[in-house]
Amino acid sequence: MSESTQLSLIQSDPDAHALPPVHLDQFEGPLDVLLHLIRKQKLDLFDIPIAMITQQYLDILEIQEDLDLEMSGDYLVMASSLMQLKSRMLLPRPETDDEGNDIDPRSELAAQLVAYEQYRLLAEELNERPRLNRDLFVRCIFPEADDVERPLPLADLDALLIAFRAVLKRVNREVRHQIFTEPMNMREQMSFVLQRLQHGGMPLDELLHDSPGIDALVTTILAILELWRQQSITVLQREHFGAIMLLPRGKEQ
Amino acid sequence: MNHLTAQIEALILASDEPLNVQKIRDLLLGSPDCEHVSVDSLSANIRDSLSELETHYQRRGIQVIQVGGGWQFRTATEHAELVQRLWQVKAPRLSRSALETLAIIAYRQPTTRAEIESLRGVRVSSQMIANLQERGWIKVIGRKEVPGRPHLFATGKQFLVDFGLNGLKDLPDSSQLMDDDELNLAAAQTASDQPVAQQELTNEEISNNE
Amino acid sequence: MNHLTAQIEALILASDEPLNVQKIRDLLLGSPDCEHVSVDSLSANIRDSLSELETHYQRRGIQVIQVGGGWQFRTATEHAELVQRLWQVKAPRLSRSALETLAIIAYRQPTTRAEIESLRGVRVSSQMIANLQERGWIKVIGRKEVPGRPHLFATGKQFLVDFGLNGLKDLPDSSQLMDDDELNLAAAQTASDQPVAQQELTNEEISNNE
Repeated sequence: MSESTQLSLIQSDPDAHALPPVHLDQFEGPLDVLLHLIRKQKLDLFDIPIAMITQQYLDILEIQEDLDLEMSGDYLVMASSLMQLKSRMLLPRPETDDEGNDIDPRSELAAQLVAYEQYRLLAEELNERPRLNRDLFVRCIFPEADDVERPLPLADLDALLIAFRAVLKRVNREVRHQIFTEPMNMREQMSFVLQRLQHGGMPLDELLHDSPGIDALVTTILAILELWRQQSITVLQREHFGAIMLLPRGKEQ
Repeated sequence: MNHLTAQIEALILASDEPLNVQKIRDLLLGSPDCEHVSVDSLSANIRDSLSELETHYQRRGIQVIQVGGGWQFRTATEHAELVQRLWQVKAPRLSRSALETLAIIAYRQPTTRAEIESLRGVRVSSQMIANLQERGWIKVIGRKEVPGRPHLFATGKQFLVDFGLNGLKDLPDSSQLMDDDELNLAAAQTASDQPVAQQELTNEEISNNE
Repeated sequence: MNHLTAQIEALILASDEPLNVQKIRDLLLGSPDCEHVSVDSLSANIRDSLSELETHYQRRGIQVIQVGGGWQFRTATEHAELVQRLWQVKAPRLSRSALETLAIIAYRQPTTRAEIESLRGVRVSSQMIANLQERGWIKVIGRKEVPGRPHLFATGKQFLVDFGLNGLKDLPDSSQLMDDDELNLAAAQTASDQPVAQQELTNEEISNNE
């Protein structure tokens, strides 16, 4: 094959670069991008101008600034398949199957695109269905008649987690981040310390006495510092090397 | 049935506490239907709708009645035994609001009601706090030294027992629950000519209008 | 309104989950009213009552509808915005990737992650699968007996409930879906090696499910 043929195949269409730039964030993968290109230009899915589409596809990949490796893998695989397809199209002799029929190298891609497009459409239809807690709601308070004695609700850890996650999703990411980095133990220990101090002050030694192990000690100290910072407790030392007293707020004198 | 009455009927069903006239009015005042209605006449209309609902449900299996200053759907008293049987087969689920409140207290303790409300974006009813306390799942462990000295809530011992936890450290790490997929979505919400993306934008717009 | 219909109305309101005919019947069979009623005629009467309720609520603010094989009270969709304001909560939004994955699982179930990935042309994140599982929309129903023994995914009951489907047959019409044979025919007179291999796998999977 001459170089000029190749060149003409690659640059066969002056419109190849004329599409408005798109960002990959808007797409759900290489098939989504290809469908966009094909539908936008009203091309025939079963007769895709491979050279042109490949060029447009590569153009899109090229302008992405922050293509992360994880995501780019799928796109690059498609790029290489497209280029392979293009080269197969250039073969002088068409490929044939066992029975001698011509094989269109694009058929596999076309089938993939049609299948994907169908599911994309079904996903849209699914999204448009009235959805519980988005479009309609169920009753929320237990509708007890006066005589009904209602059993206590069951504890359900999964439900609790899902609920917490729902809350996290609603608040902004900053708060979310804050929550994640907070060590659970310290929260527990903060509650513990506050509880111990509920009825008055207590020397630090005595409180630490209840914390077995280095980890527990450190956590307790951190919890005390955090409570102090929040001004929920006061820490007092009346003389050098004297006993350190922890006091709940409002009882310090 | 007029539109207002239908709206109120829907609100009463979906609410997690009995709804009073004022709350209903505040909710409706934000809606486009009520732009040119005066507060007083809206309140009067709401009262009319409520008594229409009360009358309508008088002879049915469920009723709209006023309890604790608000309106609520209840099963008719005569079906108490039947409903009781239903609940024996299946213990009730915690309401979403109770679960969320409990979850926030568990993960952020000690915490105040104001903090719970700011995280949930909704007012927390005293009734619900009382229910969780009664169950032994939460308790007041002190006061926060800020203006108003609000109660500080923490989980109680019964919470660990009922949820099968040895200690709070056994609560699953909330970061495991993150869903990068949905995080990424925010970035993908830029305008695009893709129909699905438009779809999502529209939904977002709807929810932003609240 | 007859007594039976009133009873059923009360039960549906009281239940946390959609109630099906059988459950209603079992609850009623224990009651003294139904001592001398045959099971069959009771079931028929329940069905009559349910359709009476469905009709009665058709034009109101709340509705009695059938989802996931059971009956439930729900607010009418036209009040969605108002009720969202009550909750001050953004409607949960689904990413396109989650929706596409869910659609593929719904229409091709049981299916494997590899098949979803090959249909979508992208890797599917474990987080997203976990998220769909957590919502109860999908679940693992076994393993496929091929190398690696991958999980087989199907939709869960909550999928029907949340999307307002009575059963999988109520999914938006998939008849316009070309089946795999048609796809290949349309794509080419003859198939190339690679897709045929994939093709057969898929068909095998389908027939295995039957």
